Amino acid sequence: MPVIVKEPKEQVKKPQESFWKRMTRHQLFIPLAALALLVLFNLIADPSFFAVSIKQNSLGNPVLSGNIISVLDNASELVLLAIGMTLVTASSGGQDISVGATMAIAGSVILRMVCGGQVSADSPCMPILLAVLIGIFVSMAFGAFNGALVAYFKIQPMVATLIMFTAGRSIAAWINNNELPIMNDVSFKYAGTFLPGIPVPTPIFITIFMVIVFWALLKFTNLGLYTQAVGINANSSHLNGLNPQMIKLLTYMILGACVAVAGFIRVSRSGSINYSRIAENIEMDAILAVALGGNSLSGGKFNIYGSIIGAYVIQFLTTTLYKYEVPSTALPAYKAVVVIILVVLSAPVVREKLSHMKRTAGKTVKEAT
Amino acid sequence: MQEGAVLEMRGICKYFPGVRALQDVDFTLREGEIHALMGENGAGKSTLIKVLTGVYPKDGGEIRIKGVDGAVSIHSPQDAQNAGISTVYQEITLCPNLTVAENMYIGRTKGNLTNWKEINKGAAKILETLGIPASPRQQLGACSIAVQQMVAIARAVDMDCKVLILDEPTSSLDEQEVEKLFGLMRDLKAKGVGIIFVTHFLDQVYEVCDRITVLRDGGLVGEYVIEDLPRVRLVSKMLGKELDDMADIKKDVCTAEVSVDGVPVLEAEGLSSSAGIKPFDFSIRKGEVNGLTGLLGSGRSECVRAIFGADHVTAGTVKMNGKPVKISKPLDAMKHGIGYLPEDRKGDGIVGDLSVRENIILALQVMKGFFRPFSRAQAEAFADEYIKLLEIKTASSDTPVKSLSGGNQQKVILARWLLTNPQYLILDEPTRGIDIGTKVEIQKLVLKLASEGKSVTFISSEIDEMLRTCSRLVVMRDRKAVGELSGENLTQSQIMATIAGGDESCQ
Amino acid sequence: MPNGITLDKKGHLKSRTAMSDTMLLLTITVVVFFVMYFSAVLFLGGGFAKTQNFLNILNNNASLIVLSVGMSIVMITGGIDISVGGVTCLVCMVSAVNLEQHGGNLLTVVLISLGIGLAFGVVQGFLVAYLEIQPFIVSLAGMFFAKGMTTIVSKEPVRVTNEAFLAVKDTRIYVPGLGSYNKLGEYIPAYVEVGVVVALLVVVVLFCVLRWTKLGRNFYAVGGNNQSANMLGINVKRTKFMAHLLCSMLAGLGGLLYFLHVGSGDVANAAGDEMNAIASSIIGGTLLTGGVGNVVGTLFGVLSLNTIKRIVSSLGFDEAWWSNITVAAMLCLFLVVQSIVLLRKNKKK
Amino acid sequence: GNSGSGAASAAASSKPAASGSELIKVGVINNDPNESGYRTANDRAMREMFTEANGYEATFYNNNDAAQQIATAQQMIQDEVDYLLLSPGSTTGWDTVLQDAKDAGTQVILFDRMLEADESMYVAAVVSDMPKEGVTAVDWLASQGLDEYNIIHIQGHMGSDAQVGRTGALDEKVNAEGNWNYVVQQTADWDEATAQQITQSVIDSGKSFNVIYAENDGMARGAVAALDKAGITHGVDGDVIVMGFDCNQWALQELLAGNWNYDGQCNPFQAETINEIIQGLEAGNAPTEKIIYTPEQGFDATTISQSDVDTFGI
Ligand SMILES: Nc1ncnc2c1ncn2[C@@H]1O[C@H](COP(=O)(O)OP(=O)(O)OP(=O)(O)O)[C@@H](O)[C@H]1O
Ligand SMILES: Nc1ncnc2c1ncn2[C@@H]1O[C@H](COP(=O)(O)OP(=O)(O)OP(=O)(O)O)[C@@H](O)[C@H]1O
Ligand SMILES: [Mg+2]
Ligand SMILES: [Mg+2]
Repeated sequence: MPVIVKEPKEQVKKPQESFWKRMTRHQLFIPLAALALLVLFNLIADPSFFAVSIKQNSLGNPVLSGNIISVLDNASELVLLAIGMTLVTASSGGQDISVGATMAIAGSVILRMVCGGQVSADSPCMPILLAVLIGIFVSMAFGAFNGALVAYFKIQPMVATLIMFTAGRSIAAWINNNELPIMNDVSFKYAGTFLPGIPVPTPIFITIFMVIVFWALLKFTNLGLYTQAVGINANSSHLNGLNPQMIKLLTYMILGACVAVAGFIRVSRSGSINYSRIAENIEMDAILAVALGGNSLSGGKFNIYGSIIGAYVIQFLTTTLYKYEVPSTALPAYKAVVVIILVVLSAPVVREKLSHMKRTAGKTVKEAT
Repeated sequence: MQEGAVLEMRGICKYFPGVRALQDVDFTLREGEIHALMGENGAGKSTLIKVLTGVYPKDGGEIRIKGVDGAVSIHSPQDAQNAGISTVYQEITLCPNLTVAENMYIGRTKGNLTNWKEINKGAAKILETLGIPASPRQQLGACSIAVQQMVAIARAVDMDCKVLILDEPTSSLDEQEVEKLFGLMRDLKAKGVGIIFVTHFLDQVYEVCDRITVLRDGGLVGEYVIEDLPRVRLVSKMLGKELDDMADIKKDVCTAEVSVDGVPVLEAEGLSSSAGIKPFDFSIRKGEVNGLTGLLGSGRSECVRAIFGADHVTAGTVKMNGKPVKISKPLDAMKHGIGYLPEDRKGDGIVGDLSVRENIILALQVMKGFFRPFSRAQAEAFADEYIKLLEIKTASSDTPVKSLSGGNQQKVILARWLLTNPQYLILDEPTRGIDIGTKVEIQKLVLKLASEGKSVTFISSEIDEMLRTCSRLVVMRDRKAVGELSGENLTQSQIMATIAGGDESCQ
Repeated sequence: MPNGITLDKKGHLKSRTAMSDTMLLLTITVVVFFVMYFSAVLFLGGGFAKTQNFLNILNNNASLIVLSVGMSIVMITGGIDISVGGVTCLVCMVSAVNLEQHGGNLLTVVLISLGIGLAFGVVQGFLVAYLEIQPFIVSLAGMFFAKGMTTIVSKEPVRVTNEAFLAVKDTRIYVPGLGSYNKLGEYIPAYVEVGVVVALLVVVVLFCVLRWTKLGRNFYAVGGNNQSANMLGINVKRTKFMAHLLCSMLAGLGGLLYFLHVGSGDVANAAGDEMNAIASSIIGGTLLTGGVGNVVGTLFGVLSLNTIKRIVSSLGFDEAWWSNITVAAMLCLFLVVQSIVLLRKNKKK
Repeated sequence: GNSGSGAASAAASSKPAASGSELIKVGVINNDPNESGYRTANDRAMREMFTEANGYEATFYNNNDAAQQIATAQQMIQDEVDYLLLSPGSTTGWDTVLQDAKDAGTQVILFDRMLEADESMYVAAVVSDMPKEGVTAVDWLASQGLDEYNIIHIQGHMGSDAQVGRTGALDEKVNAEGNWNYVVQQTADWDEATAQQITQSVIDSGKSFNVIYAENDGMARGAVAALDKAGITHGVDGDVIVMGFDCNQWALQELLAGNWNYDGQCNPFQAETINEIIQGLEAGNAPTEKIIYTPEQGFDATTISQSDVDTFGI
């Protein structure tokens, strides 16, 4: 059929860029560079930050201990939330600000079930796994509520989830019958601390497991393609046989599941819950993680690994600041400064300007010679 | 500056990542002329206009404007307005949440306060003179696309400008509206305004323009006085290939014989949808190309959307290959081998930020299922095949589809549906905003598909295009099928007569 | 705002112009507020029957009104600013420390408020408008920074004893004819605080700005579609910058009003007010997607939000979580109603 | 329905004291009972006291949010309660409310927490003596006779009554004694997880310490979780002394089991005293003292008994 004969190759200039330039343009460059900078800072300021020692915990288990282990351990909840948040952001172009509140609900459900409705219990009244599954189910139901508002009533995500943000901890109070339950059995704390005989904190394993699950989901299903397509152009997705509403709903439910697992880790750390305080402001950190990972908060294309690295950057920063005894209340101020620097550096406008400057600088050098 | 020129661009360059959109382009616009800017899809017409009006910063070259010494620097559309350039961009660029009147005046009034009475009065006057059926106080988003387009034009022509730019303003206007626009353009021309006019309709070019500048692949081909450049030469300039004769293409196209004796692939009875289409019957045979024609807004799109299940179907039955089927959502239709290329490319077609590759495989992937993604290699093979087949101009299959020019985006969507190998393909305005070379390509493709035993429904605003491809035409008026033409009835005048509907009372 | 309320007098126009989205949502809000308040007066009586009760809602929320109005403006341009609560808190703390420990006076306090607002506005506005960073992230960092700075300035609450300040703070502007008798039989005239007057003034001024000035109309245009606005010759960047600047300045002013109301700096001041401001704007008919909204609606949003809280506690739902759940339910109701109304309306055309 | 014209209510209140049949209208503004075991106990005691059976018509409102508390307090004043019982969520910002109460003839009694205002603005305050709690705890710690005190001090919400009182005593001692040092002094804002992170960070940095002074039970618990994780022994015979406040039942259990060393009581039962004050006022007797402290003590793991746990655990 060719009426028009010409080589399409000729007019398309394949960009020949240096390795360095391609690398700096990569989405993961900024979060990785931030992580590297934090590592470098600690190496110079006090290399003992990276010291890892093996100790015996109170149950007689050998356990690894050290700042770096704490970072990996404490980031777990945030990583899980960041993963879910990335999907929600991609599909709906907005964020779920109710994850902290939903964590309170999921944690309450799990703990309350395990405690059998008592304020304090010495042994689980129900298989822990079953309680976790129920927690996941409940949390997914709340996710579905958020998702339905977003998908079917077309309410902006932040506003839609403002509802659960406001009501979530109150619902948790209701679930707990206004009590603060405590689970004393050690086996309940395995997930938040250590499994007997294994020196690595269990949350790290859970995180790795969840990351693998999502890696597989993205690799072996079309979750990634569908959420991106829906997030970029819902109309067009609809005409290509997708059900945009369902997919949005699905991402909110997936986030719900992530939230429940995070909630489980959190309650399992101490065997107790204070639902008005648990995971306070974590939604903000989760959203930050997504943004630090180089993902657009207005949806569409995403890179889940960016968000994961973003989460570790945030926790690394927090742990570093704690080490230098920055007052915990002043922490946000430092965090804000670092965040702003990172997002400014990764802003497309700034990057363009910088590369432009480099180009003109290169030119003047050439002219000079 | 040249004698009599109002606008001069010299050596304009513009690069996008991996794309040379404009390279050393010169352009001169004289006082009181209508100057057509022609070129294939992706030739760089819109980019040139956006560079001129400060939407994009230019990477090289200079712009001069009459009355200003030296090169002017235009960094924003506002600068352009101040310099006396008023523009209607290719995509409608108004604010849907503001009123019609405000859309006409915002960003160009002097003073810091809005005098609502005055702008409503002013707008009402312009709307009336141009015969635009809208109220000044109406929210623009509530108007039809055509009205919005007219409002954009009204805004531009109302400005006291030296240069008026119209980038494909006629793509969603009907004939009368186009005529009205041309009248306006001639008036302005008489007043000494220079007009840049971009269109893919050759007839329109020869109807109103004085000069033509042709772009190809971001480079300047040349500037011609209209009399010196007959159609065939214009087309060959645009394509970059000397054509022996345009008639060849036509002949080529017409030789494809259409079989009309196959079994009905699809039969719809009493179909109606929530979009407001009245119950209609529709059928198409194997290997047939039929078309839907009618005036703008006559309901052609709604009709095919109902068949595809894109709108909520409220009544009717559908049979495919003689068996009743239920199509309530696009996926059902796709599973039954129906493909649908929507008319609103940007809104309904492309998935902008996804790559060309992902856009091409999207529909097939959805049909294949959630749990069975194509491997990367497979997807790349598909994409490369169709990029080559349809000659899609793209830096690579990884390029985001939104950075392709309009026509190439259309090809990507076409590729998407061809890849699903449908037995019945619905094309709603597949040639809108597409250059003539590609248009012919698409028409040929349609006929080729038909010859392979596929059925195609073709919708186009250009009647001769329909005549060339379709063996049967359904004429629609006021959201109703009012006639059907085939065989020797299939002539321009017959169609016009049916559309006009002499036998029925006025709408 | 009301773009299409008046019927067209011109005969040649075929149809009555439909109500604009902005006007429609405003109407819903106002009607709901009045229905709610009068039902409370009728069925709950007691305090609700007294004017002072209503004026107290204003007294307590003068600052929130100003914050919400600023929030609405940013939301109209399609952005968001969640730093306003933090800025308010920071302003209170810095002002209190200035008055108590550095011998400040009323003038320095005003300068501090506006200065902090200006600083936040310039930085956030620049980042959002000129570096094109998402407003959510920018203002999130702004909030973190403001809250963190507050504790750096002082971890402990600082109560103000400066007399000139207290004199202004305790000024009661009596509203003639609206008083009531207390249970000792004394006539207590109804009053508003200075902040209320300022807040209402702000609403009026900004109403006019949004309705009639170029800048105000540009806010709507940019929120409607910022690419289009650019091509219509509007300086989108400057408009966005101005919106954020205005919002932060209003947050600074809101901080001053908050400070005037409570008379102390405290880390817990204005906690959660960013969400209250967003909720008020939404209830007032501002859409987070931009282009639609109105400051008068926002005023009613604030009033509705606080009226419902009072009704809930008056009904005997005395646990904190009831108030949260009701607010959430009300928000939900409003959102769903708005969404249905708008979806319907857009489907019709 | 309690609407009524000004005159009518004036007549009603002209009676000197509410006798038998007439219920006393009280409005109770408290903090969120879900915050901690202490709060729950406090709220329960108030609700059990101010009942119709005891001659009260009470309206309750619980919320930590100061702005909400203030709004509701005003509402109650408008509803013409006789007594406003107030446990303020924040110490400042109450001036207007107190003035309104005075204008309306409503008497204000503070409980549990103080606020910053002139004494003339309220009739009485029934509160815990926080500085004394601190002193009791610090004295106990001093009596342990360690060679060196390396303390992780985890503070509550800065500026709260409890934090100021409990920090004050310790600060004084650390400043005065050469062998008392802070390894870290940080606020965890009453939050268990934050307390755990703070402690964890100290352990990870390899600093040595032998005392954890946490200003409530929850934070002590968080700190202990970090110790357990690193295998640092604590409690009786342990390497680290663990101190908490509030006497939650579960915390006292920890004491009994020897996992912790000390828990300072914070008495949540003020309802009884308030009742006495109100009855006195109704009878025309103003309380003799403005500030009334509830009795409190500290518990030592080596001496605590099961009956202590049952009696004093909340
Ligand atoms: N924002 C952009 N980013 C990257 N590439 C772009 C962008 N806009 C245009 N291009 C590229 O520049 C070239 C010229 O596009 P332009 O839109 O000017 O074509 P056109 O002549 O107007 O075509 P059409 O007739 O299809 O509208 C195309 O190859 C297109 O892919
Ligand atoms: N009688 C009518 N009353 C109200 N709206 C109408 C009417 N007819 C058409 N419209 C509207 O006009 C728009 C165009 O309709 P549609 O897309 O079906 O027309 P079409 O024949 O496909 O024309 P084209 O595709 O060329 O624009 C639609 O939004 C439709 O709702
Ligand atoms: Mg174009
Ligand atoms: Mg159509």
